[in-house]
Amino acid sequence: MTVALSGKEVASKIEEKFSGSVVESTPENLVVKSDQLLDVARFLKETGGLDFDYLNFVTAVDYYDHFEVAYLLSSLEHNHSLMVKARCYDRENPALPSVTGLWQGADFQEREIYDLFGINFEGHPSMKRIFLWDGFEGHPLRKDYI
Amino acid sequence: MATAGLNIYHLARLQAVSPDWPGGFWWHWLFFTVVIIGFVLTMVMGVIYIERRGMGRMQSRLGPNRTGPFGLLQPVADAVKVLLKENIVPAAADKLVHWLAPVIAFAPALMLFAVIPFENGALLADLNIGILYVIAISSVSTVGIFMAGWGSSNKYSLLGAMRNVAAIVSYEIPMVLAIVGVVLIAGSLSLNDIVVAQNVPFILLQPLGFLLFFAAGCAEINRSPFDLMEADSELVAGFHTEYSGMKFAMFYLVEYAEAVAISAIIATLFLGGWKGPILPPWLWFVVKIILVFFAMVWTRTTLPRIRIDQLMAFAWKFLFPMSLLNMFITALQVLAGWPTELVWVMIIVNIAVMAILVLVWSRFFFRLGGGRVEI
Amino acid sequence: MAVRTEPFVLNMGPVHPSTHGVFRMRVTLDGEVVVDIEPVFGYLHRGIEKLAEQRTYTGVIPLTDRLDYISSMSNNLAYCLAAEKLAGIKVPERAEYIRVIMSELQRVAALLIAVGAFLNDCGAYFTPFLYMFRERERIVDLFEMASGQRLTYNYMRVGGVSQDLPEEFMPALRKFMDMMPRFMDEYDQLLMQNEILLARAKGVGILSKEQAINCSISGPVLRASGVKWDIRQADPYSIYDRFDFDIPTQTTGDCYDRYRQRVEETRQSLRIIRQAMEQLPSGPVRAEVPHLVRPPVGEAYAHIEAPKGELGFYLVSDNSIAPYRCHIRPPSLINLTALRDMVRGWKIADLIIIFGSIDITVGEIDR
Amino acid sequence: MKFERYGIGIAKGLTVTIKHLFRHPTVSQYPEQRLNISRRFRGNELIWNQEKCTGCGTCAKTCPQGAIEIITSTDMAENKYVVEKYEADTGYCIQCGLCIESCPYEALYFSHNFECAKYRRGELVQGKEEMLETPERKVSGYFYPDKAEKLPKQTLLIEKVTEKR
Amino acid sequence: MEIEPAKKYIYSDIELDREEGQVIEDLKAQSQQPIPDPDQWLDEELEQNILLTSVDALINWGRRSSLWTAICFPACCAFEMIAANGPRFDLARFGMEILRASPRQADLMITAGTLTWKMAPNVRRIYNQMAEPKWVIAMGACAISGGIFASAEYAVVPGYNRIIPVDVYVPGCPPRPEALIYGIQMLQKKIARRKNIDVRKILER
Repeated sequence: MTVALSGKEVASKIEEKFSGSVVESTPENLVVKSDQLLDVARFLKETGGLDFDYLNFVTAVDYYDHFEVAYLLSSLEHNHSLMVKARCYDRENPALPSVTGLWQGADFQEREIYDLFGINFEGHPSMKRIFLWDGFEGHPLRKDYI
Repeated sequence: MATAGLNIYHLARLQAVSPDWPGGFWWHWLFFTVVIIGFVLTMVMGVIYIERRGMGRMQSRLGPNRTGPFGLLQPVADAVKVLLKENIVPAAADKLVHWLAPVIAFAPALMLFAVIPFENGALLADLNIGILYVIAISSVSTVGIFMAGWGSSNKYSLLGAMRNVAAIVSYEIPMVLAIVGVVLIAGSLSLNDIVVAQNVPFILLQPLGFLLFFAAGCAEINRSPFDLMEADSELVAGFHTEYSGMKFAMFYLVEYAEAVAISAIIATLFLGGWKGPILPPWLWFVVKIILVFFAMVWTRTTLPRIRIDQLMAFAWKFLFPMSLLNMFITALQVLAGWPTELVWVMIIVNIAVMAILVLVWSRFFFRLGGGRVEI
Repeated sequence: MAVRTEPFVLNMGPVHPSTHGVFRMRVTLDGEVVVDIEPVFGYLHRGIEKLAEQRTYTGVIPLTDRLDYISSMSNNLAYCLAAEKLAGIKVPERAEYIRVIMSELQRVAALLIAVGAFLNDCGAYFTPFLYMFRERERIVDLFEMASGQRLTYNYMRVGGVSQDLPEEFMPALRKFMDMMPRFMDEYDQLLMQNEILLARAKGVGILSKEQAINCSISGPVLRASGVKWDIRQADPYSIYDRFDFDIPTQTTGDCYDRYRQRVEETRQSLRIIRQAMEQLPSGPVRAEVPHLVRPPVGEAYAHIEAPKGELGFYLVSDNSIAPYRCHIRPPSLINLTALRDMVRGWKIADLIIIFGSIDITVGEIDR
Repeated sequence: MKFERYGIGIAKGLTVTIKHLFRHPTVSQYPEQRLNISRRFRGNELIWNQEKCTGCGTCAKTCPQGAIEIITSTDMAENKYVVEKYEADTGYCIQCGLCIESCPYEALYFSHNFECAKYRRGELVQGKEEMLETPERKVSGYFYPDKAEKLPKQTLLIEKVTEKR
Repeated sequence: MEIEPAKKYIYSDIELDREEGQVIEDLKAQSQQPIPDPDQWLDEELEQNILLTSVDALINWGRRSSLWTAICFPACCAFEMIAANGPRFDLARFGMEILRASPRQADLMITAGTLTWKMAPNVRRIYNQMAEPKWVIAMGACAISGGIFASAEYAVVPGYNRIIPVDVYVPGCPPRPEALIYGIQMLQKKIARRKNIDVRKILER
């Protein structure tokens, strides 16, 4: 059975290294400051005992005032998982660092989020629309689309 | 046109069918031209039907059975439909080449039948270099196919045509060398003489030669597993992607006419041509053609397709040395004096030689695959 | 002599016989050698995630049918698990068993299609595909008997399944289970050891273990690369912890291994079905669920081992009758991440079979 | 020495295909030989029971598509709804069956018919009269086990013996 | 063969993407109204039956008994289409098992699946590439009206008849293989009544 790690425990570990990077932590997930996302992600992937080597999925949720991008990380070795979230409050030009350098599996999913939500992932090798065509106006999965 | 002169010389010299044949050379020529065209067209329709029904049954389906009795008129319906379809020439195509290609591809397929005997002496031209003629003519249709690929200005067509040219150039050589064994035993290049010489079908005396020729022949006419030029899971429809209507019908016809031609040649060279008991000779010939064609359908239904570089490697690293060895061994046998009374011993010896050669060669020298790109 | 060559771009798809639907690749070729590919998606983007936000929780189930349309039952299951997790619904025992039987039958059917399509891509002119399709047809008969449709079953509901199995279902299933291993043996005989297939598929398109994990590959493709990771055992959902089955793995991670992997997984699925058939209890098949489900505010992620890999539904609820957000983790899309690294340097014919061995469904990629 | 790589694999495959040549094909020749389809088959038309229907409109509300259009008026004298217009667009319906499951008065069924192809798009819209049960338009047993029992048993491919000719 | 680093070959396609996007937008703007069904022949039925010549009968027989299908299988219905081709229902009985991968050689387009706006120009192109005479069968709810996805207006075309004229509509989601065969037989009936040689015109001359 995959153990869902408590966000609070992992948050304390992260706080030791990068203080102030965790915005909020609940037993289910932890929310990370968007500018330190990449550092935390690298920490989570490379720290012994955590070893989050597998990125299950990346997705975004539109909460009108902010976008919440959720990363579900797993470790195939220890069989545990953790949901990490990052928020971005800018609605015009939302941006987050890309994690493709750490988990290549995020490649298409980040493009998908860019296409459907308009969140720009900085550092992604080819950030362009994936499902809809070039020249399409708007981002359909935003709650205010149509 | 040296060959043409040769043709006429031989035609004039030889008496066809029987000594009391009415009329002279021109009657003979006209009669057989008509016969060949009729024969090829009927056979093509027949083999299309056989392929579709046989393949259907092998795939646990039925195949066409609604059009006419038992679906026998299916090829006719196809022909009626295809011939009346709109003829599209792509705007970017090289018009002249695009027009000429089907004709150039189609002519050699008919010409091949000029030297194939339907009965003892019943053939358009009993050339004394019949086999060479077959080999030479059969590769001409490549030109047509390459023209089609080039003239369509379509990348898939071009890739298909390039593959076809590469395949034909490589497979001519093992094909010729595989025949040499037959020629050595029969002592003649004329197809009629070869048939006459076959007291025992040469498939038994030349099992390795038969396998090599069958493989090379399949590759030459692009039947599976060597159907790379129109590999529909890779290249859409290969060289005739851009063809429609009557011109496509020509290519469709060429595909099957060549298959019939190669089947006829295999039947002539290895299966004893028109020879056989009870039935009339021409019927035996047809039956044998259909048998060989059925083997082609059978392999097409079963086998996956090989890759282009493996196709080349197979020709140069397997078929070519094997056919050289086959030629060498046969030459030794002939040189040592062919023991006509011990035919059955020779058959067993030759089959053993084939098994050993294939095993040893594929064990120690060449094996396909292993995750590498040949070349 | 060095021949100077120039790469050219071949546009493969969206309508191409072996792109399994409307997938498109811009392939840069040097002669016949693939130097680069760029997959282009979106030719079947139907906005399922958007539509799910406008439907009730029950109304989303027909949408999930059309995600990966050759394994509709698995999609139904994944969605229902997520919705039940979100709403805290307990599913009756019999329904759980029926779900397991259905999703494993569906796995057999989908893997058969995957194998058949792969062999078809290798160039075996439709024969293995049609044989596999005939076997799938036998399974589809069973599904049709239970649900009334042949492809989009819409059989599972939040809190169980829509109707109980008809009485003639179990005898038919038993007969199928008796016959299936024989067919499987025959198909192994057909092409498993075929020299041409070995030459084509062995050692082609190798995906290393590390890269498979890094690219978030899941399902048979991951296991063919030697990673023993199956959600049915790693994170048992439904009642999978009650069954005894193995997780086959391969070593190399080439096309042939992926093919073998699928065949072996089919056999394991049959094993699970046999156990579930014996243990099937009687009782209700649907929990008491209100007509319009209103889960509390929150989020839930449920994932299952679908035939193609990890299929997950991430549902966010705002206590209304429709999901606030419904994200689908599509195994087909994510499994394609490694495609570019796998095909570079191979021939165009290999591109086809490597792509075929990943086994995608465009409905799931584009959603 | 293993002979697996020397033609044995090809020979095995060839035997499988030649065996199939002599087996009975699994085809059912549709227009003449009809399969008995599933008793629960969700046909391409809806069948509506005018007597049972109260005009509550649950079907139209449940339909994830909005393919059912129902207009009712109130009959004050008898204190019930009168269905004025009841239309289903079969070209839009996806046969999910949610309307049938949700009908509280058991007034809506699937038909057991699938031969509904039309030459015109407009003909696909089912009016009120075309939704009534007739001998040609049989009721499917989807969600109604008592109706299912009246239908013939489903033909299964698994019953069809393919081994012998 | 050695492959040089990836960067060297990356194909610059931003312009191509824009161009394709423009094509899609143009088509979307053009096709807001459905193309009317090509069904005049239904009304002229009687007249045509009298004037059908034997040549016409032969041509129509050929055409209707060898309908080769073009490959255009975007989505779910493709599987019922393959099932119809497969060992249980076997469209090959009608001489239809040849799936021409090249649209140039096909007569019939069975539109099995949802059409999206991104796909629409390609389908239009395939239809244009098919040689005359050609027919279209709209298979399934998505092909007829957009079906379950019709409300995702931003991406889905509500029915193929926005893009190409449709001859026969086969409802269902997806239709059973038998239903598809029924639709094909309806199309065959339609072809059988087609007039290829206009006798009246010849007589007038």
